[in-house]
Amino acid sequence: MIKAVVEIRLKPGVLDAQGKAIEGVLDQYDVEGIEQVRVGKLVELRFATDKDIEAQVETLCEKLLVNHEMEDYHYTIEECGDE
Amino acid sequence: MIKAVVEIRLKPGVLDAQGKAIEGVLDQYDVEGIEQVRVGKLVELRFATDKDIEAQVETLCEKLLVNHEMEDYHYTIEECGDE
Amino acid sequence: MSTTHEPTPEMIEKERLYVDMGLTDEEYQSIVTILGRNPNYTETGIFSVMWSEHCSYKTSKPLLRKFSSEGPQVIQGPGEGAGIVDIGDGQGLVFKIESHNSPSAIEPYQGAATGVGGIMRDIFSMGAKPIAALNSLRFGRLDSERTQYLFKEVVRGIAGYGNRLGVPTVGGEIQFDDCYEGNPLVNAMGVGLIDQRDIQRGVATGVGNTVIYVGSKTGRDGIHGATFSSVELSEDNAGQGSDIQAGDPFVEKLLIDACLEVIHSDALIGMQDMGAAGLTSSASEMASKAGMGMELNLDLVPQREPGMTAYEMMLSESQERMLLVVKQGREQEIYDLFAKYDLEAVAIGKVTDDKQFRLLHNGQIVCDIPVDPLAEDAPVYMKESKVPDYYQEFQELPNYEPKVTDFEQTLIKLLQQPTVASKEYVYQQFDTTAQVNTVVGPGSDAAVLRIRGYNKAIALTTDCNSRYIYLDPEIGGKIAVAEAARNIVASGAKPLALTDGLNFGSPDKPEIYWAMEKSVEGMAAASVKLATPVVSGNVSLYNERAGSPIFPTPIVGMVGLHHKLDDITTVPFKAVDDVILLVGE
Amino acid sequence: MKSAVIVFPGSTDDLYEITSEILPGQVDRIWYKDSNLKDYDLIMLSGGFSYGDYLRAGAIAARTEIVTALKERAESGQLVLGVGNGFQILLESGLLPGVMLQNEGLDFVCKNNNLIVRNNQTTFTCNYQENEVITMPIAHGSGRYYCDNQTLEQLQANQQIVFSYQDNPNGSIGNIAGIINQAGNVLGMMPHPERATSALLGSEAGLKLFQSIIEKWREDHVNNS
Ligand SMILES: Nc1ncnc2c1ncn2[C@@H]1O[C@H](COP(=O)(O)OP(=O)(O)O)[C@@H](O)[C@H]1O
Repeated sequence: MIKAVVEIRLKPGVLDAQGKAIEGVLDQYDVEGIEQVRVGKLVELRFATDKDIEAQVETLCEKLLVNHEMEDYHYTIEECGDE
Repeated sequence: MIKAVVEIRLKPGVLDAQGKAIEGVLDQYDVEGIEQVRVGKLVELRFATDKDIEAQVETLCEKLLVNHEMEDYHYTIEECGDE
Repeated sequence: MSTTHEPTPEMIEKERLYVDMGLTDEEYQSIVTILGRNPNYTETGIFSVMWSEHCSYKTSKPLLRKFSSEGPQVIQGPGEGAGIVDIGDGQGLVFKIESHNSPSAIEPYQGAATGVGGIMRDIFSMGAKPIAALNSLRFGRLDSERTQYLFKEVVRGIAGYGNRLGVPTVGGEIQFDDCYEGNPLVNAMGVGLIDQRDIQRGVATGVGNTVIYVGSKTGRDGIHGATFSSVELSEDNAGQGSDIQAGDPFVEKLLIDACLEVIHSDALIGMQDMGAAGLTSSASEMASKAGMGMELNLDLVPQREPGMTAYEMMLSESQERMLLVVKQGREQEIYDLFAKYDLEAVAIGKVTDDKQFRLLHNGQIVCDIPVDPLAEDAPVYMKESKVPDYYQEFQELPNYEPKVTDFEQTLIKLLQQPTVASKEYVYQQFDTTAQVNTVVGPGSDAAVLRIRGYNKAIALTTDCNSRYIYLDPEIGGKIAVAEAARNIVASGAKPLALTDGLNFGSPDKPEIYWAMEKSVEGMAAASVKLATPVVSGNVSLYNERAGSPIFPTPIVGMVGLHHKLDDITTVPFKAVDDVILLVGE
Repeated sequence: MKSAVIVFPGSTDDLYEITSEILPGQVDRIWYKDSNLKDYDLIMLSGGFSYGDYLRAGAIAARTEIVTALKERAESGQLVLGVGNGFQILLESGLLPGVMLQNEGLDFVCKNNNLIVRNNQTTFTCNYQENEVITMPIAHGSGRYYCDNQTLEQLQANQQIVFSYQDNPNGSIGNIAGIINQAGNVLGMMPHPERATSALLGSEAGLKLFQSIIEKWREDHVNNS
């Protein structure tokens, strides 16, 4: 079975409200030296086929999954078991 | 500079409403053979230090970023430029 | 972009770079006259946003003068962040409508969300507690894919932001029509409740007093938003991308809570939100209104990204930021108050008495402009007005008389029109009962909110049928005001005052200017007749895409008062055998 | 009777303002940075969007110091009521079992909803009839209650499901709208009883919840004196 993992991130200049809120409470945890937190999305697509995977992922990213005004994306395709 | 990328996914049995919604509209796009869509989160932590990175990521995942009743996580640590 | 790569004053003049920023040759020349020299890049940018339609109303001013803002109930007319009317018991209602059309056409979720954020800052920067939000939306036909996307995302954006503020969204209106394809309208109305003694004004008095910056850091968002919203959308400026303004309703909620606390401190002199043209307009307007000058050190401005230039900082439209002027020596109290809400407050400058707007960056003076001409001497244009051909034609047509044979089918067809159909899909996503005062929410004529602790309530509505206005702007303008008033009256309240959101195409086209003129005249006449003065408003021009304008869409937001709770009337039939009367012609 | 409402950054003041009008005695508004929770008869957690609902609804608030203090109070038997976001915080803090997910329909939903009172034997619900159907507004984007089967069975067996939806608006497992802990002193619910306290606004069904608490408190204090 094949799965594609699409990572979707806010473009660098775009305010990430969630990330900022997490940064704001880091000092309550025993961590130091974290300078920046950014929150993105992960979309996992499982295919029942092995044809045109890449083209399909591209289509979906271009047309549905990604807001191109604000987000960049990047994906990987991998074989996976029948989990 | 070091960054950690934490992938957070809903546990297999938990209904993913967002994923289901995407599955529901797939036929409007020129894709076929996608059997399942799952949506997760991607949290990127940028460190200003290179000490105890792993321990800090673990702490944050255990204590804040992940709800263990419904989510699993997985992270990678990588060197990155000063983007 | 760094300072060293900025065009020199000479290049700006020679290559007419000011044109790209929205300034005309004559405007540029009068800047040179004001300064007695060529403006540098930062100064040119500052003039361009302050003299944009959005900030200066240079085209619409002559029309806005036709509105009356007089009335015994008026506490604050146009000129401040929002208007205020008296609702008795020492209380006032603060309200205003504002458009966020071009940002919403590009990024509908954030555009609509930040529209709500912006109007709410206008409300609480006056010292009022935001108690309600309304909206007025226009989209193309719902069968287009793009429209469906815009519609869904705009609604989600309003919900995502408004709900997080704990402010109920209690009403609105939506119209779908071809003319809005590619140029949707998103107008948001904010309503606040104030104790009259708490009214704040955005002024910077007292030489040496400290200018404090509060809220989110400044990023490169929406640079040139104010001028952008005053130029026509064309294909190539429709998706410039990474300067999208994104909102953070969480920070805004904290700002509301903190600002409503800080107004009780006698260390506070003045407060204004950083809206369109951000730091530039808030700072220069506060100084100009007070008859003072201001000096800011931009190195102290909290910045989200490294290497920002003075130009970028001054023109940034990053959201959720406020500017305060505070008595010298009392800064720490103010820092402490905001720290309680986890908000950053920093001193970035001081009030001066030389009436100059002076900015320092990296140890250099990067801007030195006399503040009054900047804030008040924007040019005013009388545009050419011409009756459009279509109007003449329509006038000659006989009145249309619908012939209905099958009433049931006709009724069903009417109800199927997206513009007429139930808007439950929309308002079910809005928190309509937050704050626990909503007597009548969406789904009726006007929304009704009780005023807790008193035997009284208020009614709120937004209305505008832009088809009527297209067909006959003057009568259509009257109809819009009258419809709003009828909605208020139908809820049992007495209409008090209104706010207007004037959305039009390019005023450079005489036919469009004519429609602006006529609809304003119609609205003005009706508002005088109904004793509902205009206390605030907003203008959005150049709503065109590829040369094709929207219908003239002057939106009316109206408020009314129920002198007692018993006066509230609701829509549903109450009992079997009750008599149904039809009143009117 | 002495009550408190804990308010986080982003919480609303609705619960505080309304309960100040209807509960006898003092109601304190406690900003999350002050963690003195000692002698209250009832501690409430407000609705709204603490920390903007970022990361997960209630997640960040649940990990503040005041919630650690709250856990101690709850363990010693103090009454705790979480409404809306307050319920989400109780789940995220582990004071109640289960989690809250995004509504099945993905959108925020605000409307009046019918609830069934499943357990009227609790301190919070003794003024209701068993299986009474009541109307209360809901207003949430993440109100889909979820837990594993074992937990669900336990909740059922122990009568911990206090309110359930008549028409499930969000996809909650078992139509769950509100649950109580095993000891019976911590109640979390998504519907807003404070928004159902006035006939003018459409429902008074929430009043009985507060009256139940008051009555129980009076009983205890009459018996003790
Ligand atoms: N965008 C919106 N936001 C909130 N409520 C809305 C919106 N659009 C319509 N509504 C509500 O739906 C109801 C019907 O709206 P509308 O069709 O404009 O009615 P009317 O013709 O009576 O003015 C009104 O109560 C209105 O407040």
